[in-house]
Amino acid sequence: GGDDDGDGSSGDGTTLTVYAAASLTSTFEELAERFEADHEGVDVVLEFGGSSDLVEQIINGADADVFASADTKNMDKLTAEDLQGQDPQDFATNTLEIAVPPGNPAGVTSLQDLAGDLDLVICAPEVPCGAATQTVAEAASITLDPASEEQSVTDVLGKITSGQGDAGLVYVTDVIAAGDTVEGIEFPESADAVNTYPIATVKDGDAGDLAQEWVDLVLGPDGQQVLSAAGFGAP
Amino acid sequence: MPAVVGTLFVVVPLAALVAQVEWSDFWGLITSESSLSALALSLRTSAVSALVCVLLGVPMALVLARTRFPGQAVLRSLVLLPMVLPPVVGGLALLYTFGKRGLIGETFEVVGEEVAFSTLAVVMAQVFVSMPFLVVSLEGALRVAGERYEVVAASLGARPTTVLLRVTLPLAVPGLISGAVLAFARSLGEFGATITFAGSREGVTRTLPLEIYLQRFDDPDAAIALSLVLVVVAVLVIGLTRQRSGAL
Amino acid sequence: MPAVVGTLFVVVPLAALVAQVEWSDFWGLITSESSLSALALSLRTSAVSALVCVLLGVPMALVLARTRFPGQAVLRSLVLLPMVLPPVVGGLALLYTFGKRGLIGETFEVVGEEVAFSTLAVVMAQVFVSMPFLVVSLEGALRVAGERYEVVAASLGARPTTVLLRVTLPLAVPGLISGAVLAFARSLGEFGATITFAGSREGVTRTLPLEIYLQRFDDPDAAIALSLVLVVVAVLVIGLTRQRSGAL
Amino acid sequence: MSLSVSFTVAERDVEVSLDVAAGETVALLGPNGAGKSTVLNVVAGLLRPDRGRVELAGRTLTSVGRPGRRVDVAPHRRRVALLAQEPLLFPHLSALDNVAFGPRSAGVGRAAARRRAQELLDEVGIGELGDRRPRQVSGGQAQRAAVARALAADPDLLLLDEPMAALDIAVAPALRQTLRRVLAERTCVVVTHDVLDALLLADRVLVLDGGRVVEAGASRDVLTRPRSAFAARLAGLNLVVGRWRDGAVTLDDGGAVAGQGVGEAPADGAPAIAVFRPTAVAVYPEAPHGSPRNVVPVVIEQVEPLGDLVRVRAGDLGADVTPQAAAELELVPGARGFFVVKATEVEVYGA
Amino acid sequence: MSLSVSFTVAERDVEVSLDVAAGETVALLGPNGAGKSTVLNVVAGLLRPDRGRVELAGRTLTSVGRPGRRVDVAPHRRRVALLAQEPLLFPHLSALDNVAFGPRSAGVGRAAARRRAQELLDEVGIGELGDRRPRQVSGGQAQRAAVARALAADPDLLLLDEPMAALDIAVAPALRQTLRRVLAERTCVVVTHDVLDALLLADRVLVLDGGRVVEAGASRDVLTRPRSAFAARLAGLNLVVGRWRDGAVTLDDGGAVAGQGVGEAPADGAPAIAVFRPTAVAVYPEAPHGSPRNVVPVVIEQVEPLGDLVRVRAGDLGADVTPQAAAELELVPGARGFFVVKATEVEVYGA
Ligand SMILES: Nc1ncnc2c1ncn2[C@@H]1O[C@H](COP(=O)(O)OP(=O)(O)OP(=O)(O)O)[C@@H](O)[C@H]1O
Ligand SMILES: Nc1ncnc2c1ncn2[C@@H]1O[C@H](COP(=O)(O)OP(=O)(O)OP(=O)(O)O)[C@@H](O)[C@H]1O
Ligand SMILES: [Mg+2]
Ligand SMILES: [Mg+2]
Repeated sequence: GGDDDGDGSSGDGTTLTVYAAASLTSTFEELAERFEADHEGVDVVLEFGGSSDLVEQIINGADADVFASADTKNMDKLTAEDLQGQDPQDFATNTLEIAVPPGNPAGVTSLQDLAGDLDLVICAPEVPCGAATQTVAEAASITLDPASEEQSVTDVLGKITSGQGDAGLVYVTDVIAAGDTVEGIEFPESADAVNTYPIATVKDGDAGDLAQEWVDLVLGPDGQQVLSAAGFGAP
Repeated sequence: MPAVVGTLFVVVPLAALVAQVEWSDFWGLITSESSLSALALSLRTSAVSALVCVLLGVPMALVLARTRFPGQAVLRSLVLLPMVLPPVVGGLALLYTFGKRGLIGETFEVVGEEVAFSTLAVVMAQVFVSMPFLVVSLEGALRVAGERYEVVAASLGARPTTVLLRVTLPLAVPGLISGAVLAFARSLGEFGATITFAGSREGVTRTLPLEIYLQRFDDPDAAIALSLVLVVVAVLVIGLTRQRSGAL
Repeated sequence: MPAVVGTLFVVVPLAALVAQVEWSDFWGLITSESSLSALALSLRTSAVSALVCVLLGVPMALVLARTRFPGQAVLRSLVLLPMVLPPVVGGLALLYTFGKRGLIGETFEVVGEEVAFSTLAVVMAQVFVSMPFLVVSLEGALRVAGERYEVVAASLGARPTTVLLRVTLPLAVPGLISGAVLAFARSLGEFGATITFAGSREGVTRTLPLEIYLQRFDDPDAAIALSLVLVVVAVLVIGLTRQRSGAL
Repeated sequence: MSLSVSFTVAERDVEVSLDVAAGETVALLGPNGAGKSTVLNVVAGLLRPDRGRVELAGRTLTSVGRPGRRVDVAPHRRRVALLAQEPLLFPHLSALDNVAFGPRSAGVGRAAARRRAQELLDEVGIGELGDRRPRQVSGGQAQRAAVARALAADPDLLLLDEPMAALDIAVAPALRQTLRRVLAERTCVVVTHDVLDALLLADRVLVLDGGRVVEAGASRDVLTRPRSAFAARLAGLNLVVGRWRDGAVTLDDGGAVAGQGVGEAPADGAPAIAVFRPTAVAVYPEAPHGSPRNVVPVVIEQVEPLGDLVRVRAGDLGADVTPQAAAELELVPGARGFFVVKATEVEVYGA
Repeated sequence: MSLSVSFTVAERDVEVSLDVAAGETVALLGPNGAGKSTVLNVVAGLLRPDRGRVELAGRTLTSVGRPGRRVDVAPHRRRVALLAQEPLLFPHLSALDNVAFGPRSAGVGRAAARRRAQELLDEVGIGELGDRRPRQVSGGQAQRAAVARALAADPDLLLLDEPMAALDIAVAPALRQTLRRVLAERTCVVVTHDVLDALLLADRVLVLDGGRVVEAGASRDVLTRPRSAFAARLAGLNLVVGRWRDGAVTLDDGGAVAGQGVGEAPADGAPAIAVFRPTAVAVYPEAPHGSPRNVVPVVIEQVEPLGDLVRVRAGDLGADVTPQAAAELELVPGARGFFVVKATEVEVYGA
């Protein structure tokens, strides 16, 4: 095995390990810089991934101090194992948006257009964004005939940026993060499926109070400002 | 001793996997409609992929093993690359090539339209990642078999095609079979390139590994049960082929 | 002809990948701190994994190729399984074994604490998926080399260890080298089992494929640039080994 | 189908020139490591010489390190069949199918090819082993099957590397006869350690030693009057050519040499050749009366030392005697005497 | 180190029993496919018989299909060295290291093992090829290296399958002498197609045919008075044992047989053996005066047909003559005459 300095040093309290949903990548990276600036000598280690992967890893012993999930379901898995330090708190919301390749080749303008003859890419119902997709489709009483049901937002986005799919349903924040590689189209029905992001410290984390300070930062004005700049809604 | 350690290192995790299964639900889980359709799709596409690998890979292995030309070493490395490339990147490469906006997909629109989100795309992804296995395995067998018998055959007046069909290939059959089995097995387990290039739609592109991956979020028991199905299928294929051919 | 089709099918997507690179940013992308640390980690862990595969795999291949016992066919299938198992499932299996709540991790708490999500875990994941490559390749070479020379050596009065060290292994060297290269290459490209079992922490467990995966849609240029680095490293390793040994 | 070869393989220190006329059979003799297999491998295209040229029936098969275009025809395009020093039977085919391989490749129908193959297997004495796989037959049986396979093919040039190796002494004479018949109209180069093979199969003999041709010429000349040390060691045979009548090879001048027929006896009146070693020839000043059938009056022409012995020459015949005998009998050129050889020491072959 | 073998291999229709005393060398003769290699493979443990038993120096190596525990000792634990029909030199070691392999395995130091190996390579005449790889030497050279390697090892039992195959005729006599010296104190089974090998290397001869032992006995008996058809075809030699004096093998009774020494000449007065074929022996009613050095007065004891010929026996000696000669000279039991044989036809070996 290699050197284990990375996780070994977490014992000295100068490292804060944050497990966060992949959609939080850019915002948490920015917040980590502020946090490190405010806490001399503290090193914030961010680990991004699918919320279910992350919670699985924490349950199996990963050294996380904070867990920020993209849905309540995976946070519930953490609490079901009684691994939370403080009870989870919601810190952001996210809503769906239609993503189309630049130039919108299929001419999509509304949710109803997605029922037409085009290559639609959505998340599978088994994953959070897919569940949300189902909700809005039911609310709009349309039947979607997707070309592909992906396992993550990233995969949906990938199909759109590459032009393989004509339209997809992803989160607002994803469209913003993707820059000009996709175009976003808002639709009113998105309000029917608001996704809530909870955050919690992890029991027996090595970082002590730092973990709670991170949660406070995210919930505080600075955190909320960064999040809303990335497209997240308030909790 | 190290053999035991090595074996345990592989076998114990598999046992741990088995230990996780809720046997009471097992049958229900693996016979659900989506599971069966994923299994069927996986078997079908893997079989086709293995076949395509044989059709395309045999000539490639022959060229690599039996001819010499400048740049051959480079070509060999290139052909083997999909083995080391993370499958997701392989899927990206396919997307850039055969996707709607890809090199070929854009030029020949029909190709792009036809391939996207189709079972064909699944097969292409599987072939891309599996081909090197067949080529390596067969090229090795061809090198080992050597050219001695081919030279004998040729000097007995056999035309190259006769030599190929009656001497080269029969002698390389063990390598060919084990290569085909490896290719089939690799296709069966293929995930990254498929999800990236072909997407995931039940009955069309959602193979068993994709189904497993998907179920993982929702129903880990189902995921594990399906993994076991995959394991059993693979063991059967490998075992049966070995038995029948003594190869691999 | 089919050889050309086959080759093109592999080479064109690779070319398409290269075509996607923004050469102006290329150097910057691949020399960023995170890229370099991922590359270094990948090379280090893959080298260690290949070594471990050799140490554990050689005895396994010997046992499979040179002994006969009931259940050997089953054992062989089991050893080859990680090759067909979707790597993510492999990672899960490892987690169920060596994780904090795993079979072994729970019993020996130290193990559970130390292993998961460390660089050691990366190596374990890589060894798990790469071992079959070494075993298959070496077992094939051992079978092909046959026992004839070993019998001669034994009848000249050589003890089994002498036979092993002076006859069996030297004769199987090409198979051993190509097996080690395959294992190294497979370790280099390993993604699914690593992310599941070892997580993804920069400098500790985030190998190049994980970095690529992470970057793939956020920053596709960086992902492709890194893929190219991976490809070049792999080509170099495969090419150099072939040249030096004539093996593979 | 004439063959012309001239090449150098520096690594092995072999430098040989050799011509074989169409339909001719040439024997390569020489000690181990002389370069015999090297010659065959170069001609078959399995070994590329450092420089040299191989031409068969006007086609250039190899041309390396010489002015003009570099040529190196692939082995399978040479129409040259090589029976190598190892049998190399195709392991996945039965013995019969191994032998039938050549005819099948030449487009002969399945049934006809197998019939031909069966004939040849019978001829080399393993007709009943046709359906065995190569690893199910003994060393000598495999060698015979390999010979049959080479004979069944119909190449422009046949190269045989020790075709009689590993054969038991009971079958060797019969196989030699078979080869003899088959090679009669073929262009062929045969490597052998047996002087009888050279004599009976080959029109001409080339003796190699240390990678060089040390002697070449018609088989009879080389074998009856060897000049190279190696050839002298194995040859120096007496040959008498005539017609087979009443158990003897009869000369036109009425002389006759009684002997033992080898293989199929020649028909009465058919051309035949009698072979016997000079060491088997006794020299008597007076015609003795004893069991030996052959007593030939001679005038001694030449007496020369040959190693420990003395060779006494008269006409085409030679007798090797000890120096003591030569001294005692005053065997000097011009002396008269009788060459006596037992019929049991004379082998007779159809010519 | 005595060997006792008795087994059946049904698939090959081989059923053989064979005992070799400690220090004894036994030659296996027989046509191709007789089962000679099968015997060696069973003894070496490479082939499992359907039933049978192999015991070496009291250890049971194989016991199958018999009452008691089933035994099948692995080949490498048998302390039996097999020189197979193919040389099988280790391809990754030089010729020298191939030969040094046995001594090294027996714990001999590197330098000493290499010295011993070099000696043996010199002995088989390829001392200068020590640093070549096996694929860089010729067929005959490889065979010699394989022989040297088998001799360098120090097994309880040595099995040699056609050790003289592929050797040129110039080297064969010298190698035969070497083998002879080395095998003198060893327990050994040697397969050969050459009657001289059997005579000079072996104490006893076993003739196999069709998978059965058809004749067995002391080498001299089998070779001078063969009873099986196969042995008769290749043997029937005359042997005279005495001491080497003045270029002749001298008997105690004062008689002497002049001959040509083969290999190293025996020392003056040392035991020697003279060998010559009955076909080389002429029969005269009166002592003739001619070049032949050996003229032995005999009383004919037996006259028997032998194929086309007639064998005339007198004491230990035999002469093969044509029926015509026998009739003409009235060779009948009781008749007096002279056996005449040229010294050039008599080979003399140190005994
Ligand atoms: N691959 C090689 N590299 C270098 N030298 C070689 C190689 N193969 C053979 N030689 C040498 O070349 C010479 C000629 O070998 P060749 O095989 O032609 O002999 P040969 O006449 O066929 O002998 P034999 O009667 O033993 O078969 C020998 O001295 C041999 O050692
Ligand atoms: N694997 C096998 N399966 C069946 N029969 C075999 C097998 N190998 C050899 N035989 C047969 O067994 C008999 C004995 O073979 P063996 O090799 O012992 O002969 P040998 O006396 O060594 O002959 P040679 O002089 O040709 O080497 C032969 O008739 C042969 O065809
Ligand atoms: Mg040779
Ligand atoms: Mg044999």
